[in-house]
This record gives sequence, C-alpha cells and structure tokens, in this order.
Amino acid sequence: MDIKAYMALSLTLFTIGIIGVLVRRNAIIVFMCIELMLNAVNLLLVAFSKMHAASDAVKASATYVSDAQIFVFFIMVVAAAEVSVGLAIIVMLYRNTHSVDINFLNRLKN
Amino acid sequence: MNAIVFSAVWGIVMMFSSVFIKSKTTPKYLAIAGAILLVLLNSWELYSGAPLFDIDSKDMILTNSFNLSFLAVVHIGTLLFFLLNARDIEKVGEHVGEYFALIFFVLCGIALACTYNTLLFLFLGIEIISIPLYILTGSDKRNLKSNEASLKYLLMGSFSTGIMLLGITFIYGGNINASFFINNLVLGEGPLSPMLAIGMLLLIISMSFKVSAAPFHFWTPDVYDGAPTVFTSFMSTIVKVAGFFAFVRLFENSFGKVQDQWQTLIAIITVATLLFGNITAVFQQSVKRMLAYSSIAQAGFMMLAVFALNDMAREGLILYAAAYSLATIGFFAVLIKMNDYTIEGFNGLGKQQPLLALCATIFLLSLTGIPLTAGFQSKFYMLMATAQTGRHLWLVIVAVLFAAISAYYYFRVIQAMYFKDATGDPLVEDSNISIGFKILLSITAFLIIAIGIYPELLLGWLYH
Amino acid sequence: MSNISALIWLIPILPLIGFLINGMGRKQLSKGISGIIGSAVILASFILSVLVFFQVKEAGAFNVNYFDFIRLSDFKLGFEFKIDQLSSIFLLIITGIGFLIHVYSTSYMHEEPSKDFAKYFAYLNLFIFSMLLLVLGGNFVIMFIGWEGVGLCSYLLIGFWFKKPEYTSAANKAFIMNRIGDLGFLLAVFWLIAKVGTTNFDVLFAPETLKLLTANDVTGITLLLFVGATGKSAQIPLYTWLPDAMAGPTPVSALIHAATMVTAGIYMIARSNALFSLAPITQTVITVVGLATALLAASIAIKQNDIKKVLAYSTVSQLGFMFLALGTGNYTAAVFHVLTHAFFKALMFLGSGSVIHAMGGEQDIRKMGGLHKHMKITSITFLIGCLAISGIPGFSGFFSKDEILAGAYGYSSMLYGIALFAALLTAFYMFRLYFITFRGSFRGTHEQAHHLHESPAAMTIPLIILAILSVVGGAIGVPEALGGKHELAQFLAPVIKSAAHHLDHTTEYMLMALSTALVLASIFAAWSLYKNYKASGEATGFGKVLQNKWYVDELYQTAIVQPLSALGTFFNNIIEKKGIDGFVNGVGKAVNYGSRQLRLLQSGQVGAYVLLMVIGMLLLFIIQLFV
Amino acid sequence: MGNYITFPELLLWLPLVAGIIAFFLKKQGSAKAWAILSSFIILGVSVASLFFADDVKYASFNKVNYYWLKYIGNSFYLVLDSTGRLLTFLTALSFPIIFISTQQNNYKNPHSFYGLMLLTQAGLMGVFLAWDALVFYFFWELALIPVYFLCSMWGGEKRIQATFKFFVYTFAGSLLMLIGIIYVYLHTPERAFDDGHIAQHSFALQSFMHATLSTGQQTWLFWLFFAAFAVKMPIFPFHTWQPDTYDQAPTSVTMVLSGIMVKMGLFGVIRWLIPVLPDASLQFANIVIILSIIGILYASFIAIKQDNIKKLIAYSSIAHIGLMCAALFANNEMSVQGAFLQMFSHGINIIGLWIVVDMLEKQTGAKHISQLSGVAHKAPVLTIFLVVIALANIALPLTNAFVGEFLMFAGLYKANVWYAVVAGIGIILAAVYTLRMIQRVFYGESNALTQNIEDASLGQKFVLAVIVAFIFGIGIMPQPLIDLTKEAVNGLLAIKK
Amino acid sequence: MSITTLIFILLSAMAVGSAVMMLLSKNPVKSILWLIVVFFAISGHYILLNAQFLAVVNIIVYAGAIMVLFLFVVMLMNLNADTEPVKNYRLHIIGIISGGSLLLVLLSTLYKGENGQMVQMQIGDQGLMDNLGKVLFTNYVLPFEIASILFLSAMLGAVIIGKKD
Repeated sequence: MDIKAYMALSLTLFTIGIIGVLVRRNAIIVFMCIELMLNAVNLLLVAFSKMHAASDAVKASATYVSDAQIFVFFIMVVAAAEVSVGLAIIVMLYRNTHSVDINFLNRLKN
Repeated sequence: MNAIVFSAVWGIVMMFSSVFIKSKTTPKYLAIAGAILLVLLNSWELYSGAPLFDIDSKDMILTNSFNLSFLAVVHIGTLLFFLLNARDIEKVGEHVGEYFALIFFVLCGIALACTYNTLLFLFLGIEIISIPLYILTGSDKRNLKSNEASLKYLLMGSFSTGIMLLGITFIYGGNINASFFINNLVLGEGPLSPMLAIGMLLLIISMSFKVSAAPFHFWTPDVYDGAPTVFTSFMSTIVKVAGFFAFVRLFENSFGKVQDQWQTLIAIITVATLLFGNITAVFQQSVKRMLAYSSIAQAGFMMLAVFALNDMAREGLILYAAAYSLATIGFFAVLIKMNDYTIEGFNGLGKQQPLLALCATIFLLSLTGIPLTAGFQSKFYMLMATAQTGRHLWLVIVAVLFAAISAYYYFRVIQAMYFKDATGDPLVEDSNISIGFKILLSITAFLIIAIGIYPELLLGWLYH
Repeated sequence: MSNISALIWLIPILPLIGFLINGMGRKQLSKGISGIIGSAVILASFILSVLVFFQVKEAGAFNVNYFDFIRLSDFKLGFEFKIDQLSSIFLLIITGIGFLIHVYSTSYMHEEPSKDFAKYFAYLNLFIFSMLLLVLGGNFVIMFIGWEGVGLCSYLLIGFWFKKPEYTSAANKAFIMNRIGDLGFLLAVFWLIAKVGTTNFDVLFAPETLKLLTANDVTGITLLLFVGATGKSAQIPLYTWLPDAMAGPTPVSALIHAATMVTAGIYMIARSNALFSLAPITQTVITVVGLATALLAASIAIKQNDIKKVLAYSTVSQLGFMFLALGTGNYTAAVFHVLTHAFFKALMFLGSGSVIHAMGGEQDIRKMGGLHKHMKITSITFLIGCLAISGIPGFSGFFSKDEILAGAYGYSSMLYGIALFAALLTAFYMFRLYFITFRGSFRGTHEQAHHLHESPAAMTIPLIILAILSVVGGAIGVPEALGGKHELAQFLAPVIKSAAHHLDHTTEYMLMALSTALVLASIFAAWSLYKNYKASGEATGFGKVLQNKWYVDELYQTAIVQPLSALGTFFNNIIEKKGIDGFVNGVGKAVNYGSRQLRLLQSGQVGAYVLLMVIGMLLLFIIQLFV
Repeated sequence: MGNYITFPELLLWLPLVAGIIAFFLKKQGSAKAWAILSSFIILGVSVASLFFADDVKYASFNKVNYYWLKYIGNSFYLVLDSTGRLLTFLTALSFPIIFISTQQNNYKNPHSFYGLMLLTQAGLMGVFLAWDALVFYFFWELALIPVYFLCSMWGGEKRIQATFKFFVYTFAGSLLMLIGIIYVYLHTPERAFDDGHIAQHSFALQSFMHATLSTGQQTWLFWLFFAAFAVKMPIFPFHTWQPDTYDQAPTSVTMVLSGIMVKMGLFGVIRWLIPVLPDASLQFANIVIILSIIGILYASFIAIKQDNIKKLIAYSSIAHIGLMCAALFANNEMSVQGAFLQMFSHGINIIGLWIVVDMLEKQTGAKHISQLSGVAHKAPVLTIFLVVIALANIALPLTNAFVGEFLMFAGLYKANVWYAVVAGIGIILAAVYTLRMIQRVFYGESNALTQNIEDASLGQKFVLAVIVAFIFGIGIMPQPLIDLTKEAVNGLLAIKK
Repeated sequence: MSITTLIFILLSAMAVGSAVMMLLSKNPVKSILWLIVVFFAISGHYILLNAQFLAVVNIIVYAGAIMVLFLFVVMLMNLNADTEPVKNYRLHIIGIISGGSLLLVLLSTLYKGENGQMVQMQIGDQGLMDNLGKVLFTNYVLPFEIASILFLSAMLGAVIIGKKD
C-alpha cells in the first residue's frame, strides 16, 4: 500500500478533528475531536513505521521500527491521563455553571 | 538527571505529606526544603558532572553545563517563588500539599524538556508540564474565572499537543534513520523534504503555542488572568522560559544547520509577538492582565534567541530567563498582596509601602530594560545575538521600538505608585507583609541589580 | 611724554571705575558725591586725552597690545588699542563734551531720587567707557565691543524712566535696530577673518593685505560695514529709532544721540577709509543714502512740534551730510563736521534741556514762545547754535558744511544742488524752532508762566562753553580759500587719504556766497512766518504727511513687524502645536487606538481562538511552503 | 591604573555615594545641608582636576580602567580628558549653585529629592567621563532615570504627561543609539586584556574608532546615533518635549536639564559620533547644519510669541543649542572651539536665568509675562542681575557668550557664507524676545502680583554674583578656557581630516 | 485490486464516514458511539499493518476505557438531548473552509514532493507483543517510569478538581 494513502487518510481524520474543534461548542465533543486528532496521528505513525520497515536503508539499527509503535503507546498513555483531567475539569465546570458550552463562560476577554 | 529524578521523587513525597500532615502550614516547609535540595543536587551535578542517580537513559537524556546551568536558574527561581509565595499558595485552597506536589511534577517535566534528546521526551516533558498546569489553573474551584481559564487552557493545550504530535510524526516519517533522536536527524542537502518541512513547521507552531508566541498566544491572557495569581506567577515565568529552552534546544540540535529555511518564519513570529504583546498591553486596566500581555511581549524578545541560535543567544537566554523570572516573580509577589489589581489600586503605594513600591519599581525598570538592571543586560544580549547573525537587522530596530513602547505600560504602574495619591483606605493589609517577605523582596531586587551590573555572576557557569 | 602711552588704559578704565562706584553704591552715595565722582572720572580721562592728543601731535600714532583676547592656532585676536590722530580727536570730543554734559546733568537730573541719580551717572560713565573702547580699539573686534556697548548704554538710558512703557519700547526699538546694523558689521568682520584672517587695522589696511581682497570682497565688506553704520548713525533705512530715542533724559540725547554715539558710524568709515576708497560702488551707495537721509529728515523736521524731535531729525539730517561727505571721499570734511556738529548740536540739546527744565517737562513748542525775556543765556546760546548749524559765515558750522558742499559740488553739481536744498531746509526749521520757542508771546499755562526762570549755573556754564566752541570751533578747519590752512586736514593727513576734488578758489567763493545768501533768505522766511506764531490746528495735506514722518514707522510696522510676528504665531500655533507635537502625540494616540482594536481579537471564545490559530497556521504554511 | 585613586573615580563615586547617603538623611534639613556640602566637595575635586589638565603628563591621574564584562570585551574605562574636562567642571560647578539658589524652596521629602539630584550628577559625570561605549550608554540612561522621577514627583500640575513624553522620547532615541553601539561593536577589532583574555570585539573608544565600517554602514549608523543626540540636545524637529518639560519640572531640575543635560547630546556628537563615524559626519554635516539653523530661526520666532517665561527660555535654549550643533559640524577650528566655549557659557547663563525666574515664580506664583510687570521697582538687584545675564545670553560683547558665538559664527561663515547670514538673523531675534521679556516683566508700573515682591536673598545674591563673575571673567579673558579645550578641538579636527 | 486494498478502502471509508457522523450528530451520546466506530476502524488498520498489540490496546484503552468514561460523564450530566442550539453558521463555514484548505495545503505539498514509498502490509513482526514488550522494558524503561508521573498528576488532578469540598 502506498504511504500516500495513509497520509491522506490520517490527515483527513486529523482535519475532521480540527474542524470539529472549530465548529462544535459542546466541550465534550470538542474534547473528543481532539482525541480523534491524536488517533489520526497514531495511525500515521504506525504507517510510517511500516514504511521504514519496508525501506532497507534503516535495516541496520536494531529496534528501528518498534520506536514508532512504542511512541504510539505513549501517546495513548498521555491521552488517557489528559482525558481523566480534562473530564474532571469539564465536570467541575458543569457543577458551577450547569453548562458544557465552551462559549458559555466568557468572563475573560479583551 | 538529578533534577528529573529528585523532583519526581519529591513530588511524590509532597503528595503523601498531605496524607500524613494535617496542618495546612507545614507542607510549605517541606516544599522549600525540597527546592533547596533540588538546587544543591543540580548544582552538584553541574560542577561535578557526575549525576547522583546514574540511570542509563539510552542517550534519551543529555546533560551539559548549558542546560544544567539553565536548570539551576529555574530551580533558584522556584525556590524564590516558594519563599515569596508559599503563604499565598496556602490561601488558594484545601489541597496545599497537592499543589506543591504538582509544582514539583512540573519541575520534573521542565527538567525533561531541558535535557531531552529524543522527541519522545520532548513530548512527555511538555505533557508533564501541561497537565499539572491545567489542574493548578483550575484549582480555585469556586471562582468561575479559574474554571473558565482551566477549560480554555485544557482544550487549546491538548489541541496544540495534537499539532505537535503530527509534527513529530512527520519528522519521524521524513527521517530516513527512522529515529526520534533529535541529533540523529538526516536533513539532506538543499531544501528540506516536504515531510521534514511540514514536521518542522508543525513543531514551530506547537512550541510557539507553548511559549505563547503570536499568533498562537490567545490562550495566554485569559489563562494567566483566570488562574490563581500565585500560579500565574509560576506559569508565566519558570514554565515559559523552560518552554523557550526546549524550543532552542530542539532547533539548535536538529534544524540548526538549515537556519536559512526557517529564520524568516521565526522573524515573522517574533514581530507578531512583539506587536500583539506590547500594543495590547498598553490599554489594559488590570495589572494582572497587563502582566499577561507583557509576558507575551517578553516572549517576543526571547524569540530572538531562537532566531539567532548562537553563543550570544544561549547566554542571553539564560540571562533573560533569570532576569525575566526574577522580576516577574517579584512583581507578582507584590501584586498578590494588593487588595485591588487594577492600576488605580496602586495609586499612592509609594507613600504607604515605600519598600514594596521601591522593589516593584526596580522590577518594572528591569522589565522595561533600563541599564544596570538584569533586564537591560538580557535584552542587550538578545539584540547583540540578533545583530551578530547579520540577517534581518530590521528585526533589531523593531524590537527596540517595541521596547520603548513597553515603557509606556510599565511606567503607568510606576506613575500610579509614586505620582498619584491614594484614596485613603490601605492598599495592602499590613498583616500579610512579614519582615521576612520584605527582606526576600529586597534580596530579589538586589539580585536583579547585581546581575544587571555584573552578569558574569550568572554566565560564569558557562565559562568554567 | 612717552609715559602717556603707558597710561592709555586709564582713559577707558576711569569711567568704568566711576560706573562701578556709582553702580554699586547707588543706595549709599548722596547725589553730590555720585555727581562729583561721575564728572571727575570723565574730567580725568579728558585731561589724559589732552595729553595723549599732544603726544600724538608730536610723536605720531602708536599701538598698545594688552593681552591676547582669543588665540587659536590659525587666528589671533589681541586686546589692543590704536591711538592715532583720528582717535585722539574723538577722544577729545567724547571726554570733553562728555564732561560738560556730566556737569550739566548734575543739576538737570537733580529732581531724581538719589539712587536713580547715581544710576544715571553710572550709565553715563559706562557709556563713555564703551565709547572710548570703540574709538581706541585697535581692531574691528575691540571696536565692535565698544560698538555694541554704546548701543547697550543708549538702550539703558533711553529706558531710564522705565515706568513708561512707551519709553522702554523706544529703548527696545533702538537696541534692536542697532542689532540689525551690528549683524552687518559682524558679517563684514567674519568676511575679513575668512579672507585675510585678521581684523587688526594696521595689518588690514596695509597695501599688501588689501591686495588679498578681490574687488567683490571689498565691495561686500564695505557695504556690510556701511549697514552697521546706518544702524548706529541712524541713516535710511534704520534711522527711525533716533527720534524715538528722545524719550531719554535730554543730556543723554545731547551726549549720545547728538555728539558722540551716532557719529560712531562716521568714525568707523573714516577709520577704514583705506578700504572704502577701493569700493566706488559702496561710495555711491553711501552718498545717495546720506543725501536722501539729509533731505528726508530735514523735511520731517519742518513740521515737528516736539522741541527734541526737531533736534533729533536735524541730527539725522546732519549725519546725512556727514555720510554725503564720506561718500564723496571727503573724509576730513566728515570728521570736521562731526566735530563742529558735536559742539552746536550738543549746545542746542542742552539749551532745549534748559527750556524743558524751565517749562517743567513741557516739550511741545506750541505751548512755549517768548521765552527770550525769561531765559536770556539759553536763548542767546541757542541762537548761536542755530546760526552755527545754518552755516552763517564765521560760525563753525559754516566751515564744515561748506567743505562738504564743496566736495559734493566737485563730485557733481546735481549733488551739490540737492545738498544745498537740504541745508536751506536746515536753516529754515532751526529758525522756525527758535522763533516759535523764544520769540512771540508765551502760550503756556499760567503756573508755567510764573514758574519760568533761567537755569542754574551748572547748566548755563556748559551752554556758554559750547556756544563759544560753536563759534570758534571752525577755526581749525579754515580752508585755503579763506587764507586758512586747515590744520585739521594736515593733522589727519597721516590717517586719512582724502580723495576730495579740489576746486579753484573762485568757484569756492561763488558757492559760499550762494549758500550764504540762500540761507539768509530761508532764515528770513522762517522769521516772517513764525515771528509771532499762533498755535494753529492740525496740519493738513502735505504738512500732515511731514508731521507723520512720511508714515515710515507705519510702513515698517505693516511691511516687516506684523508679517514676522504673524509668522511667529503661525509657527507657534500651527506647526509646533498641530504639526510636530501633533505628530508626536499622534504616535501615542495611534498606539492607544491599535491597542483598543487588538483587544477585540481577544474575544474570550475558545472557538474563535482556535480558528485564529488555524488561520495563523495556514498563513505560516503558505509562507513557508509556497513563498 | 595606578594604585592611588584617580580624578574620574572621585568625580563619579563621590556624587553617587553622597546621593545614596542622602536617601537616609530623613531629618529635617539634614539632606539639604549634606547635598550642599558634598556638592562643594565635588566642586573642589573638579577644580583640583583642572590643575592636572595635561592629558599626557598627568595621564595616570586622569585615567582608570577596571575589568568589567571582559568576555564581551567591555571594561569600566573612564578618562578625564580635555574633551570632558570643561563639562565635568560645569557639572561640578552648577550643582552647588543650584542647591544654594533654590535653598529656600522646601520640597516634600527632601532626602529623596537631593538623593536623586546627586545621582543625576553622578550620571552626568559618567557620561562625560566614559571611554567605553557600554559604560557611556549606562550613564546616559542613568542620568535620565533620576530626572524622570524628580520631574514627575516635584513638578507642576501637568508634570506626569510632560515628563513621560520626555522620557519615552529620549528612551526611544537612546535605544536606537544602543543598536548603533551594538552594530559598531560587532565590527571592532579584537581586544587583548592584560590578563591574557582575548575578546573578539570591544566597546572601548579606541576600538570603536578602529571599527571597520563601510561608508554605506556609516550612513545609517550615523542616523541611529544622531537620533539619540538630536533628541537630547534637542534639535528641530525633535524638540517638542523640551518646552513642556522645562515648564513642568521643578526649577532646580530644569536648571540641570537645560544647563547640563542638553550638553550631553553635543558631547555625544563630539566624543562618539564624529570620531566613530567620521565619513558619515562629513557627508551629513550640511543636512545637520541646515536642520540646526532652521531650528534656530524657528525656535526664536516661537520664543517671540511665548507668554510663558519658562517656555520662552526653553525655546531660546533650543536656538542656542542649534547654533552649537551647527558649529560642531561646520568642521573648522573656530566653530568647534566656539562650540566648546559656548557649551560652558550657555550652561552658566541659562542657570542664572532660571534662578531669577524661579525667584519670581516662587514669590508671585506667576510665570506668564502678561501677569507680571514692574518688578524692577521692588527688586532692583534681581533686575540688574537678570538684565546682565539675559544680555550675556544674547551674546553682548565682553560677556562669555559673545566669545563663543563670535567664534562659532566666524567658523560657520568659513564653512558657508549663507549659514552665517541666516543664523545671524537669530542674533537679532534673540534680542527681540529677550528685551520684550525684560520690558514686560521688569519695567513698567508694578501690579498687584509684584507689589510686595522681595529682592534677592543673600545666598541668591552670592550665587548670582558668582555667575556674573564667570560671565565677565570668561567674556574678558576666554583664553584659559580655550587652552583647556584646545587639544580636544584639534583632535576632533584631526579625525575629520 | 487486491483484497488488502479493498479492506483498506473499506476501513478508511468507515473511519472517515463515522468521524463525519460524529461531527454531525447533534446528540452527544450518538457522537460518542460514532467515535467508537472510528476507533474500531483504526484498530482494523492496525491489524492490517500487522500491529496487533496496538490494535488491542487501542480497543481496550480508547474504545474501552476512555470512551466509556466519556459516556459516563455525558450520562452523568444527562446531556443526551441536544444541548447545542446551532447558531452562527458563518463561523462554521469559515471553520470548515480553513480546515479544508489546511488539509489541501498539506496534501498537495506531500504529494508533490514525496515519491510514494510502499508500506509493509501484514508481514513484519515488530508490531507483535513480545517484541514491543522487550523494547519497552529495555530501551524505554525510563520513559515508561516517567509516564507514571503523568498518571500521578492526573490522579492528583482528579483529587483536587473532582473532590467536593
């Protein structure tokens, strides 16, 4: 499979994530869109790792392609942590305002 | 290495301290002790060169006198921050121990971000810095501003994380060595391959976000304004300069060879940052928010270090980190004591609290960059570094003109303190101002003057 | 007698000392003391001047250099004096007449409170000091020091009664007009420095130095010097300050604005005759200006009713005569006329002073009349003055004026004609003045009438002395035609190479006869018109124009003063406030405005922030990847 | 250098230390006394230094050079040479005069007032002594900061805006100069320190003079430097901060500003601009001169129209400074020598003027010509002094200013006839506005405000007498001053050749 | 067209399609479910790339843990109804346009520059559990440890933010 296909796919997903952040106002959805972005990145990383695996230029180094997948693993870890904190914050917000609209709170401006 | 491990360990210690120690006032002593130890351990590694905990990081961590001395600055800054603000941290909320713990975790992240050698650690470091900050920003739960700030910070922060990851991915993809090591990056001749170019660009963008450089600075004013003031002081100083250090480290080790391909970009970002920061700061009424913008403006000056990337720039960055952190921490320490954060709130402080006013004046002068303050030296080094590159000299002139504008808003505070008359009711509760606080504030001011007169005090680290 | 040359410095220093004593101790000193001090120092330096005069007469000119005023690597300026025939004569005039006027003043100023009295003498001494400096100066710069010094003193003395705004305005006018002239003087000096690198008279007028100057240089320099002279000696166009200067005490007018200061211009040109003789263009200019001034001033004098104003304009016109002489290269005549004029004009001013004194400050001749029977001495001496100035044979004025006219005739008969006409006018208005004032019946108020009296001795004695001088003063310059041998010319010969054309005696007789006849005629006309003058209403027609001095002041006001002040206002209100300062503040305003606008980007909405970030990313991408 | 303490050190540290001490003298009147005392000591030192005026013979007394930031090739390098000697003397002389003349104005919390004043003096000294660009820049700013506080704290009602304008103006200017300094620095040859350390570049004056700069670089560097100096002098059209500041600042500060600080700009031209960028300063000489001459006429015309005495003096000062600046660029011995003399004379005269104006304002509370009249009756002594000083200010012969202006005009004439002619008009205008002021304020009938005005006090009489003594002393015998600065002048011209 | 390609296309279509649905559906619960579908599709891709470990982890961590967490939160706030009154379409348009153009810029650059390298499908053992395990606990032990800090701070966050007081 051509790497370009994977680039196209994951960039599309990434962009959908961005657009989601731009257009949705529900904090949770926005947060989910960010998760989508991360997943797109993961997919691309794996694809790259397999791409490098295919190219023999890098056969020399021992653990050359596992790096990327480990990285993906770490991304997931971080994502999990981020989500837990993020959701905590959103819940707190909901407690105080009974809304999850990201534009609802607008005290800080100018 | 010492810094990483110890700050992590001490973070855990603080965490459990809150379990075993019930009194609200005790943790700060622990924290201060930890900070002192941190300074000692780090300096020890700096001088001896041998870390205490000898962990084989597989070259993912590289320490040298440069980043260790920078860490030293960070740690001293933190120590000062604790000493000046510990009491105010207690006032934020119930979980004093946890706050300190988080701060130590942030320090751990900073240590990572300053010594990383692989993009993985850059990523982890940045995240370990960010996530605790989201929490600290929101730690004043009752206060809606604080909530709003933390939400904004969270959303935009993780958004920029996504950008950064995409950048890292492309760099990995474009690197035929298939590695994340920044010193193992094959750039090839001529213009960068599209993947590397895009990756670099995305990294520039995400890093600019972290150091709040325009046009990715929009979170800064709101977050700094909303967060509890103590933590704003920490975020806007220690964390920010660390971000710059990571920025510089990334570029000098990986893309340093192809300066010509990104310098224009950095120049543009610099000018934009100076513009947004300075111009917008002029009109602010709340001093806290004004400082948020001023931190953007100062970031514009620090971008010059990224732009120049020469020895002068390195020294300059350390100087700048020290000067800017000291002055800002000091001024925030004064600001926290004020009853009213608006500029009118400062009217007549010079008569009510001469010492506070004097120190505040010195801090502000330093931020403006008046000679014989550390602020001047740092700006001076930055300008020299930029001039040394010989490219984009107009940048220097622009920077200087904005420095002149910056006087405009810093001096508004000075004018308020000395040349306006107080409304009568006290601006500051004397009970909040202990002798110790005054002494420490004077020490900070003195340090600023001392560095301003003899910067080699600081730079000596690099020359031994 | 050579020891005198070592005492030269005393001549100016003594008055200075007098100035200092009177100035410092004006609170303590009584009127008597300060008057005595003031006069004594002048007397002393007069005596010295006499000695110097004789020394020069015997041993000739000599220089004294005291110290280096300014010494640069390529330029040296000594603080030096030059004592020669010319300056020694002026020394005599200044100190001599100066002394008389001091004596006169002691009684004239007696009503003043003692500290103003002392101040007055201080100023007077200071004036003498600067005047002496001017005359003694061995180079143009030292001369200039005195030159501006006398200007200053005249400023101070005109504004002596500084409570009256119009007086102080007159003082300012005098000073500023002098300054305009001084600028010309200075530029000439700079020109000399730039060209020959020195201003020392001896070096400068040495033929080899003059060779260094091109014709243009000479013309330019002399013209500029002449500008200086017009300022100081009240010639067109800078003469209007002198009539106003009559605001000062009358003795001052006598000393400064008749006898000495105003002749500084003549002195300066005579001093540098070597230079002027090389500049025909300048000489023509001087001639024309001098003649024009003589005529204009004379015409104005006819219609003036203020006794001092009349004298002032007559002074201006007499100075015009002197410049005419200078222009025609007839330097000796000029100096000669300076001398005689000093006598009779001082005489008449002091006379008018004593009249005013008697009239209790009244200066308008329409309110006088018939004073002859009340104050004989004054009247007679004044008459003598009039006769002298009109040039009645035998009186001093006759000789000097006649010499000038002769010189003019030798130049061109047309010049002679006009000059003669001016001379007739002179005779006319002087006698008009005399008749209106002293003859006919008294027209003043009643208390004035029985307050009238002859002035005290301290005032009359100087009058008498001066009267005698104005009669016999001409003796030193009797032309060959009348069997004299013109000692003055011989005496001045080493300094002045007179370029006057010499006429044969018959023509000279002709001219003398003609002028005398006409003068007598015009005196008769004046007598018939004014022997018993009745105060008539305002003058009309041409008379009005004359009375208003040809509206020259008004002209200056509208043509020069007002435009300039308008310019000042324009600069101040428009360019400064709106323009430059407006721009400077505009920058500040712009920053503020930008600040207010940029704040709006900070909308506080995460969505908007992210959008801006994405757009920023987009831009950076485009810049980086496609530009 | 040397193991004994040198004049530069004394001149710099004495005021600095004295100033810092003054901050702690909170007792009534003690600060004032201390300030006067120390300023006299400094004056003594400065006078003493005049006896060691030989740059070659007494070099070791007049030069000091510590290591400072040696890694960037900077050292704390002070030299008291014939360029700076006159101005350091002026600085040392004016402060006692100022202190005594304003002694009966009581400022609120005097300790900080006098402390700041002395710090200003230290800054000024530093500017005139520095032989190292960075040190120069430091003191350049250091002189500014205390003045900023002095003006804003003790000034008139509109003080804050006026002073802040002044501050930003000069700050921006000096920052531009800083760029210039950096740029030149990066082109200086490497410098070896005594301890063997070699810095690639150096801030020392000599190195700056040997910097390798193409003409193209010089041209724009010239304007960077000139911006700072032009604002400080100030030269038209950078002058608009001055009238407001002079008007609003407390008079004793105004004296410092107009008497000494404006000379910083001229001094900068002499010490740095011309030596470091000789080609450019020759190239642009005409532009600068024309600018200055425009300034002369422009300022004089405005002065004629001024009703506010302080602003009038401010504008007259602009005109005079313009003349000096033009003379400096006229590039011949006379003009430059004249400028040197005039820097000193102008300083003395204008301080004298301010003293009198201050006394008037203190007593009548009025500073507008239209409000005052007939002061001469009540205060004859004051009037006499003022007239003398004012006439000196418009360069009457035998006063100090005459010598300077005479030489400057002569020099300008050599450079170009029309410069002298046009600038000469300034002489007349000067007479116009000065006499106008004297007439309106001092002559005429005294009015309600001036009814019960007191004459000069003993201290003031003394001070004014000193000033007048200087006026005539220099006016009659300028040669000593000329000898004092001759080397500097010739050195400057040698560079331009 | 080989079977791999076919599966790739199918999975891609599924991923993109359900991502769009997630974006479009008004009801939060629905979008969560759509997102889970996306994750399953991505896991499918992992399997296709022979990265079983990640595939599994993806299912467990994302689809399992994280999404459930989201679901809980949504339920807790019972936001299942449409809480987002859609207004201000202009912002949407601008957002979509800028996002889309970003995508175009990136892709055009990449397609212009890169000579498409092939990706190794199915084969290759480095994605297997034991390999990754080895690498993780030999080379990457330090990051692994440090990651724990992240969780500690997350935990603290939960305590500070979440705890009622």
